[in-house]
Amino acid sequence: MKKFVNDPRQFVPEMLEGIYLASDGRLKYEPKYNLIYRADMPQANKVSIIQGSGSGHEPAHTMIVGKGMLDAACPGDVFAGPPVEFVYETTKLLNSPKGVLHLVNNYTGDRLAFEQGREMCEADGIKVETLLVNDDVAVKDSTWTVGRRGVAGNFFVIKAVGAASEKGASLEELVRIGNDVIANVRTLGIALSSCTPPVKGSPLFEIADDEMEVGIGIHGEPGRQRTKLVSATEIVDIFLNAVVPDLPFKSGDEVALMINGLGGTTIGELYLLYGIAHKKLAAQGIKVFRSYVNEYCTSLEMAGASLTLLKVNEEIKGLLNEPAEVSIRVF
Amino acid sequence: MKKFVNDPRQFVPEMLEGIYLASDGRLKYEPKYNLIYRADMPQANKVSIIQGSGSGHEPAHTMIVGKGMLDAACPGDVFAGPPVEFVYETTKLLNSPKGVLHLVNNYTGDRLAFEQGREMCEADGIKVETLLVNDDVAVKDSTWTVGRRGVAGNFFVIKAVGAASEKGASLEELVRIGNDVIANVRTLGIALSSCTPPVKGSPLFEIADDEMEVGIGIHGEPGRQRTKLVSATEIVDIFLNAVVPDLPFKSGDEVALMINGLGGTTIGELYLLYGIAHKKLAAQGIKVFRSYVNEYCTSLEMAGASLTLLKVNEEIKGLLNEPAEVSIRVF
Amino acid sequence: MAASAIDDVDLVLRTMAKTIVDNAVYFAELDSVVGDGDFGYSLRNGFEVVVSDYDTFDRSSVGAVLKKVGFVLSGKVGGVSGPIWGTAFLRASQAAGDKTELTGADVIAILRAAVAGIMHRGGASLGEKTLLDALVPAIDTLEAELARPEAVQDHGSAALQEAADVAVRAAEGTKPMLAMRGRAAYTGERSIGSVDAGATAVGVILQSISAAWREKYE
Amino acid sequence: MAASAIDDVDLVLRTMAKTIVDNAVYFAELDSVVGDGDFGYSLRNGFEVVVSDYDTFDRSSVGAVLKKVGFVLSGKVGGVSGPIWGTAFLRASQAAGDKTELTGADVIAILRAAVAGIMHRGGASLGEKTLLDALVPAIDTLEAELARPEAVQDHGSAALQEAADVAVRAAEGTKPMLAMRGRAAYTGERSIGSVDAGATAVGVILQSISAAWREKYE
Ligand SMILES: Nc1ncnc2c1ncn2[C@@H]1O[C@H](COP(=O)(O)OP(=O)(O)O)[C@@H](O)[C@H]1O
Ligand SMILES: Nc1ncnc2c1ncn2[C@@H]1O[C@H](COP(=O)(O)OP(=O)(O)O)[C@@H](O)[C@H]1O
Ligand SMILES: [Mg+2]
Ligand SMILES: [Mg+2]
Ligand SMILES: [Mg+2]
Ligand SMILES: [Mg+2]
Repeated sequence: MKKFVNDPRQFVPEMLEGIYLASDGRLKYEPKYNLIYRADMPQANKVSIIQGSGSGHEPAHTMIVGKGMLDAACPGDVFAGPPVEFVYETTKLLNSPKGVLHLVNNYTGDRLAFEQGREMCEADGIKVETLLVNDDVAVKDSTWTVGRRGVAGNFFVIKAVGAASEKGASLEELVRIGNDVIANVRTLGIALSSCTPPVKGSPLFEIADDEMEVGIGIHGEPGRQRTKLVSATEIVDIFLNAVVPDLPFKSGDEVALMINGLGGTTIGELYLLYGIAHKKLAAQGIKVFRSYVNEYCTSLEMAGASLTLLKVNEEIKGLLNEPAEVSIRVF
Repeated sequence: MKKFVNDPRQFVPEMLEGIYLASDGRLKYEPKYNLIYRADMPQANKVSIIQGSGSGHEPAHTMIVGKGMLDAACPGDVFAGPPVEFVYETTKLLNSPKGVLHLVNNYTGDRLAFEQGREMCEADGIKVETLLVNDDVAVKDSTWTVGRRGVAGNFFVIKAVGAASEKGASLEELVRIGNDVIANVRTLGIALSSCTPPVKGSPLFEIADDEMEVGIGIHGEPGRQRTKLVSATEIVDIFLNAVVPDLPFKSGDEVALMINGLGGTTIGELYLLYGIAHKKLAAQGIKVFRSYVNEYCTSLEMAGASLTLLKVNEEIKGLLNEPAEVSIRVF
Repeated sequence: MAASAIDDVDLVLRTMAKTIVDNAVYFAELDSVVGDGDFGYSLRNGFEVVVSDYDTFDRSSVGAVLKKVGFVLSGKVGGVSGPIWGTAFLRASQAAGDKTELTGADVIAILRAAVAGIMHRGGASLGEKTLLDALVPAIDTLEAELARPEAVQDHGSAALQEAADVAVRAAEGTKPMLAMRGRAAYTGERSIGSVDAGATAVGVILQSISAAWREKYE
Repeated sequence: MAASAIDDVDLVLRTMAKTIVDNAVYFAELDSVVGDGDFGYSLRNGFEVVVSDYDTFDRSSVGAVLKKVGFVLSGKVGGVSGPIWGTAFLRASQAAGDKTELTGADVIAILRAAVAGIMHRGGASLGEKTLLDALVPAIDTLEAELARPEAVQDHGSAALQEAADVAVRAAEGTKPMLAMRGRAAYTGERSIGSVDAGATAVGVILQSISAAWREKYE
């Protein structure tokens, strides 16, 4: 395992401590619950927005805690949703009279922890609402009872509700806005390599030198199919042929286009994919309103990328353009 | 080679086109010279700041063209400085009455192209100054006539002169500021894996599963030594023991601390290293003024990291805190 | 199985906890075939606390100690396993109440309550390739075997062994099933052909408990 | 080597360009031992344009065509090689001027000008493990051999072959040297033991040119 790590079981806490120390007082850290939260939260006049989910998807979601984004994150171990207690204690700590919003990616582990945590909080009289993110088109709703997975589209949900809550939106408004984003966002991921959770110490799966996994899950779950690695242009076709008809996105639509790196792929390749996708969408009459090319939701050091389209309306455009303050610095 | 790529020889142009298309009109692209530049430059009342260098280090430096950072970038192929003509044509196109600043990382190829390009520009009556970045402590000045390499510290030079030039600084002031940053910035890199230039199609070097390369160059050049992979804490000791005594950084100093990913390492690991380094510096009385944990200067998909310290004074602190606008989006 | 006291519960819980800690890597390997490879590690996060702190737990009643275990799991175990196993122990605790002695029928009632909790929390039914597919047939067997007169003489040793064997066979029987729950569900058809990690773990745990039980009572 | 016309220059330049394009991968491999593995690819970017567009170049004089090649290299070749080879051709062009016929002495003067350009631009001296360590001894040999009367008869074929052989041996001789220039310099002691990529390329190119020359004149 080629990682910068001490005791692998301390990987998550040591990472969180780094996020805390790098924040220069803007964030607080509660090691008991893997909890990173805004030093200026909770506030009486702002809904608190919380996400749990597993670790290993950084910068999602511990590194996007900040003004205009998440108010708190209480991740579990690498690729494991948080224990119920983390959800309960985090929600209590961040409780606001305006309520608490749970952003949950649609995985059974995450859902169960947040459901049980919410029950416990409601018994304490805390007002909680939940948004379930499920943008991954690789998984067909009908086939499995567990529904679609939440992947990189989660970012847009956070950005929209984070911006709206900064402007004073009520819990009910946030639920409406969040569900509007969820209804209009679709993602497909493709992996070129596997990844190694620190505690496991070896790759999650094997993949040959000339293969790729289409529809990969962000925890290394197998996707739609294993095929031969093809050219970047053909890969963009695979992305668009899966994502565009799913909503469907149509000529005349305006979209946010995200090319998200899964961890091990260079940002140069991501921009290369972006350029091809941008042109192909334009040829279909779909206009990119705003571009997102970076790592937003990774699977550790997995080589690969996902493409996300979000159909935007005036309200969502306004929210995406709002400022935010997160840990990660580009400059 | 597990990359998103079409014809490997078109990797750089296709990436640059992606950057251009993602910029929504903020950038222009001149394919003849691999040139990405600000759509609002040149300006009569602002020095133009240009960097060349090789590709493969993204986001450096094509993706940090923007207000408050670089005004133009004309990279060569992956790991090769630009042809002389790129430098000449870029400088002519960006020519401003206030002059043009060439930011050159200290590699023979880059230096020669910029020296010859500058000679050609000066013959045309263009006012040009040059800053040579050479922050890599792995290379000892005395041993080789070529001097130290420029690595991740380059970012701080760009940020400082970019911010100052936005505020109207003259070419001479920018040279002073840039040299002040260069005199106070030091870096060491450690690689855990090799990397594969698209055209080469195979890894630049071999490295065993339990080894790391201390003092790696950002083009895969060997470093100070090949050793066994050790724990994150021991690695931070190696970083600090090389970097701190070099300036030297002393108790009472304020610094910018950068943990830069070389491409294939997760940002979680980078924050883990950050936390350890932050605490060890504090124990030595060295205070972090501002943290930088991300990919700033990569070697394609190489797993590894570098640590950069910049000793800051009030002027540099002010410049680092200035806003900027670059292609890459965190939100 | 005759009436059992708290120290039988101690034996079962300690053995279970130690078995899970010892097999964490194995369980995680099983989960990485079609799941995400964290199952054993997640459970270990909770059960290693059970191992290390067991002596400090309130053991004034069976319900008390089961509740404590349930709390530890809810506090430490992530993924599907935290809520599933945590709920199982909390429901078991409610069924046990303040009893300090358990009849065979009590044991079955407690286990059935745990199963109901798992089904309530996770929404899974039999045949969906989860730990239920090993646990439920094992409980059925235990109930039937405990009803036989011999069970009184050997303190239920044979019944328990039979239940453990059924669990192992039932876990093996999850191979042809299509995963409908947890992360494995996303693999669809590809989940067919490998055993479910949770079901296999149930078999391993029951075998350990049975061995410890026989050592004590045979 | 008797007086040569433009078509001899054409032969040399075309052969050189084709050899570089054909050996790009090999040269890059050599550069990846202690350098950064781009040497052959960088040169190819320029010389493939020389191959494809040669017919369109202004060949009214030796100086004109050398200048055009120098411009192509400055426009297309990055890394150390662009400025080094570009400057070499531009200086050679100045030395050749508007000549359309070259004596052996002219050829040597042109090559010496190229070497001076390389040294001026890159600051390297002999013994620093660069292409100079193959190029300079090869030119020395060519000069000495062309001075022999036999050189007139065979149009310098033997002299050129001898120079090419010296280049190959000299390239081999860079093995024990410590790299002082280019990216290889950063490797310090580790650069000892492998040949310099640029010097080896000079040997390969001269061998190709010599073979083409002999085919024409023997
Ligand atoms: N909904 C469910 N109900 C009951 N058991 C389940 C359910 N989902 C998964 N399981 C069991 O949990 C095991 C996986 O646990 P774990 O790896 O912790 O979950 P995750 O899917 O979050 O990674 C599976 O092998 C299965 O036996
Ligand atoms: N300063 C110099 N002067 C002359 N030749 C040099 C110099 N530096 C390097 N070289 C030659 O150039 C070759 C490397 O070229 P190239 O790979 O294009 O350069 P880079 O070091 O920029 O990657 C070396 O093998 C050497 O022969
Ligand atoms: Mg999991
Ligand atoms: Mg190079
Ligand atoms: Mg799992
Ligand atoms: Mg090179």
